[in-house]
Amino acid sequence: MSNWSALQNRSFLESNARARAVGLVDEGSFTEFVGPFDRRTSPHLEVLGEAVEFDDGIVTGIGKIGKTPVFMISQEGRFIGGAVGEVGGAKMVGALKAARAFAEKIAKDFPKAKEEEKPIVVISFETGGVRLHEANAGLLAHAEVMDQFQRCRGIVPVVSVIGSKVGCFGGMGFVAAAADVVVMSEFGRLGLTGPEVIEQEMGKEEFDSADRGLVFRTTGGRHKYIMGDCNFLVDDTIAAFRKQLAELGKTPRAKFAEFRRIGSPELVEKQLKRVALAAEMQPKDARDVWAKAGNADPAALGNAPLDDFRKAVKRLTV
Amino acid sequence: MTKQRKWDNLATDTAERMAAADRFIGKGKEVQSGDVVALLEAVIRPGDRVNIEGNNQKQADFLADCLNQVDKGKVHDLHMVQSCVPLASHLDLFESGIAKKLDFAFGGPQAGRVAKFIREGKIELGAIHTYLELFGRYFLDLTPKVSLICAYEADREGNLYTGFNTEDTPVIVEATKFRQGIVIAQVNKIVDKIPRIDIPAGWIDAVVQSPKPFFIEPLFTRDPALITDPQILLAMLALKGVYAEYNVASMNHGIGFLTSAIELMLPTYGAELGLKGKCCTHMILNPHPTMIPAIEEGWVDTIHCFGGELGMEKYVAARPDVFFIGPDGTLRSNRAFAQTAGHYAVDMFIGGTLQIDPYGNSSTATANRVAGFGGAPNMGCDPKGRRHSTEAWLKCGQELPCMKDQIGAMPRGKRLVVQGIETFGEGRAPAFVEELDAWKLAKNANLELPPVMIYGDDVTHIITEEGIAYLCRCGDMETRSAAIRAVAGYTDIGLKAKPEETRRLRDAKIVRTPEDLGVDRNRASRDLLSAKSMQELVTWSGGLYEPPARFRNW
Amino acid sequence: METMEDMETLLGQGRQAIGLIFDPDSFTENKVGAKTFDDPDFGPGAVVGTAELDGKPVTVIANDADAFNEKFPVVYAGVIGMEEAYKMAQAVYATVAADAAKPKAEKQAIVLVVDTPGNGPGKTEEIFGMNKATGAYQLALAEARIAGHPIVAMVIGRAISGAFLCHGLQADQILSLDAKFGTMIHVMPLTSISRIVKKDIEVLEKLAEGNPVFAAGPQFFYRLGGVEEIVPTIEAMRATVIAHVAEVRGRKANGEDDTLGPWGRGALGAERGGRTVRPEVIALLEKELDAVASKYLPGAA
Amino acid sequence: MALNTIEFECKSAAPAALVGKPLHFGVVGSGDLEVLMEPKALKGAVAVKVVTPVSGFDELWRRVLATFVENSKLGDVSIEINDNNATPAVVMLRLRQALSEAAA
Repeated sequence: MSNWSALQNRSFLESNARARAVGLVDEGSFTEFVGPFDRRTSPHLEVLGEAVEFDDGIVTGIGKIGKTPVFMISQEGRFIGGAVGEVGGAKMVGALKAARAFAEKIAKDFPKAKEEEKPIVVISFETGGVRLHEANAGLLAHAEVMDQFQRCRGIVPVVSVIGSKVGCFGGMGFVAAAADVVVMSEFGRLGLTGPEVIEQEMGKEEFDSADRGLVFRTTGGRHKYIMGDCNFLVDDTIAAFRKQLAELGKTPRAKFAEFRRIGSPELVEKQLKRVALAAEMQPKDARDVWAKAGNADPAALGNAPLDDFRKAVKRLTV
Repeated sequence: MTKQRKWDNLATDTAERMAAADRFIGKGKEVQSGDVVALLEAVIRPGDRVNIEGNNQKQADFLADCLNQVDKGKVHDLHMVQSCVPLASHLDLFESGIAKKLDFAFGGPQAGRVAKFIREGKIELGAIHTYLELFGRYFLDLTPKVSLICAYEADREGNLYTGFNTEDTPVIVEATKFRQGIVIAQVNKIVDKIPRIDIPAGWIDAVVQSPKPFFIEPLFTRDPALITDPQILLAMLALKGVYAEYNVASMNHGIGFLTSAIELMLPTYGAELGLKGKCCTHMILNPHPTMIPAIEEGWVDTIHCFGGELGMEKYVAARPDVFFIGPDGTLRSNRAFAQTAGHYAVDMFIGGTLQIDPYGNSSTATANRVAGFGGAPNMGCDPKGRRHSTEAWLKCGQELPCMKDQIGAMPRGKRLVVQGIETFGEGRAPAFVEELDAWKLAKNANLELPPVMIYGDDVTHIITEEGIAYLCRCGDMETRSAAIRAVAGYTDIGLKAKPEETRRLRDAKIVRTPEDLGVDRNRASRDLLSAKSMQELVTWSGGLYEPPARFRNW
Repeated sequence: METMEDMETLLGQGRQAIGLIFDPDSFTENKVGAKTFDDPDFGPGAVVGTAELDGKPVTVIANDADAFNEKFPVVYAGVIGMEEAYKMAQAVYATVAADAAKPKAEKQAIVLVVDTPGNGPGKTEEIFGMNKATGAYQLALAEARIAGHPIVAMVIGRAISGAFLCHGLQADQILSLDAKFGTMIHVMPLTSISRIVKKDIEVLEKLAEGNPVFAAGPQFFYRLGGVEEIVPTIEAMRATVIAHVAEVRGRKANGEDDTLGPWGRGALGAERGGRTVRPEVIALLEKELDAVASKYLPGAA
Repeated sequence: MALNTIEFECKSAAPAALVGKPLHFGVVGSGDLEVLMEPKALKGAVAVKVVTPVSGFDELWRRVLATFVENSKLGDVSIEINDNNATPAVVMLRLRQALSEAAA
């Protein structure tokens, strides 16, 4: 069995950023950009005497799923929590910009290209946002990524993939939400403020960050699926994520706007209805919202095996 | 005419105290939670020996808090005799002078304060014991006058249900009540009918429903997601070089990640080695969630537990062929009996440690924390009173080259006591050291002896990533130290190993490397774990295991 | 009345700053293009409306540090909560909609008056997705910027981390009052960074002299290209904003969009010697893609 | 405060060119490392470069690498390691895993 085949049934959660990048696309199709052999380590970490990584914690490259070119950005949570600095940020920005140019080239040079031959961008998030050792550069990079997201609209779809240990928080939390599609596993978490900070702000009685059940109910894949903040909730294997991406690769590009949760005045109006619901409900727990969505026994739903959850769950329609 | 001697002073004293407390005790021995402080002031006298129940898991925390609120003019200089002092309130008693002297077994999270208080004279230390040793002294010279215990439920008459987490309650109550002492119980709930009677009402003097359920910690839950590749390598070595080598049927597992890895690798690597049905059939351990896959695969015949484990209630109840289950259908744990089995009946103890010295003495002590012993030394030793024979015990004894120097040609077995440890721990601290930190601790905390968890003469095997040192095959101290050096890797001790000496030890099978044992290091990856996450444990259990919230990641 | 000369800081004074920057008494709150914001309790931490700047209408988006959002109690002192962020996004979209038919050169400018310490850090916010709200506002600003609306951010007080990302960093150009007026631009104060990265503050301060990537303050962002210009006095603010709106409009007319916005700040960072690795990495990535791109084009084997 | 760089060479008694093409393995997590191995004509020797935030363990690195090179009979390779406080056990494990990747 080749490395690639072995990767397919691996837990996405347990895999590292490179294994995810390689395993999500077809066997042998992945070409890495600014990879370890380019030795683009962070000069800022070096100055501070912090351990460096040859890829600065972000794997970028291109691969294929079937006929679909896939620009891949995969963050490594085990390296400084996946935090984004100057080099890693530049890799994200560069990959998004290159994907856009590539898509424009295909539109221009291959007017008859089939939908599935047009590229997509996949970003596997595993980060708490800005890397504090180079906080200012990291922050500025976040803004650049967001700018690239908007520039990619209608040219190349961007898919957020979240199934990692660290989850996706801080500035990258709104970046991920701004993508066209969000695919999660139940182990993925998406949000803005990490649980410890919420506890600090609101007190342990209101939010106990050690209560991981609560933490996952608030930002985990199951909750985000109910809220519609994640479009697809898949099993925790690389193959399952890959299958979802393959389907997206074949999806007409014009359809991607329908997956979005933000990015137009109409979507803002829709979200504001939710905000009004939040104000009205003042939920003590995400389970209140699950119940509001029509799920009679939220606790049992949270405990149910994922397949049963997907079959039984009612998603919020407000 | 001789003067009539009085033979019931203890009972008279107790009766006087209970008379003073009478107004607080209602029907069914019930006391209102607001009256508990006054009750304690009525029944406890300065200098009394007092026990607050609490072990690794359930804690009489409300009663401990109440004891801290008594009038120090009335109650002071108590002699605390109890298994553990893991709560801040246990130590606060010494801070305020309510308590003076301490005899205990385990310090837990308060280990740092215990050391400090001893040094500052706030604690007059009796001794640090093992559980069985301390329980023994409850019936000898350390019998509590007043015991503050905890249970899940009481009925209207005062019968107690201690259920899943029975733990130390029977031994404390038996010692106290049958010396005419006073037993006060905190319960989570007073109900009409309890599932079964664990402690009869006649042995209880007062019952209070605590405002909050007692504190209980899931101490024996190890998240499989945190098991590392080096731990898996050690587990492979253990399974191949010890479990398979000796066909170890009965054992106790420590609570570390190494033994969790072993448990999770029974259905994979263990099965591959053909150990099912031969090894791990009888075990003395708490309901470790990481045992679920092996239990489900039919490895285990019997498990008896010291205590329970949060979240395992339903699973354990659903496996009555394996666990000790009451007529009501729930587990009954019992620390005294499990420790007895762990001391006399099992073939092997295996667990992790923090430091090992050149003689094989093994210690988890650090320089400024009096953590105590708990139960490990009872199991991590060769029980001299053991008389029954098993394959593993006999084989280990037969390997001992020095046995004949002590008892001639008489055959005798030996408990396998296995210590698994990576040569360097956190922050690259060496695990093999010239002198254990236990010596520094003895000095810092004015202890009579360095607190050694397992003495070198009891350790039979040391496993590191470099291989296994079969200390039971060493005839003298020089060979033992050489074998230890040979597996001590790149620590200063390990660097003293001489290649030719190590070669000789390997030839004699006193030291065996992974290669010698046929253990493929490249397979040491998490792929060998039958469950890699908490959720997979839940799946293995058919949804019966309900992990505490802090262990959930979905 | 307090005069400008007396003022040592504009921190927490978003509304006063509006009066200082725009034409006197020209600000109409709660009206942008055809959109009106009629509910006074909706997103009170966000001030939106239309003012005139040197006689021309501009959309104004600012923070109100005195407002408290009763529905979402984490919103006070200028925090941008869910309602605030969506309200700001609505103001941007209303500006875009109003000028949809107009040529690029006539698109109405948007001026962000920035004084915000953060995004709403609450449980309800996480349950309902605070990240979407700030994300929505950023996408709106980026859309408006790309459509041709000149966007200038004027930092008058706090521009902190995620809140600055959402309210400021999507602008074409960013101006900041000098640090002597108490302006703060950072992800975290250096004391917190020192604690988290476990380095002595003195060491970090010393390092910051040579490398602006982690230290707090507008001057460091200036060196990284994150701030176009430091405004030396409060009086100079109005003229500087006017000048930059004009400059941005001019660059857009000349097709120099690449010198503006987050991407333009990247180039500026390299020019000022603050972020020199970034362009190298991007160029290397493009070069490596070029070498293999043909393999991934339609019809390639 | 800057990072510590340790460079040295070691040589097996019977070196073989086991690494045919460049390989990368590992992640610089806490207590972990990544390694690059690239074939390089060094007359059978192995060139090692370790970059680590931890100082004072130069001799340990030399010993661990020398043992690895001797046991694996690795030769004519340049090894570069980014370390974040890995223990010798982890170092050895990762190096072996990297090499087995080369063989795969």
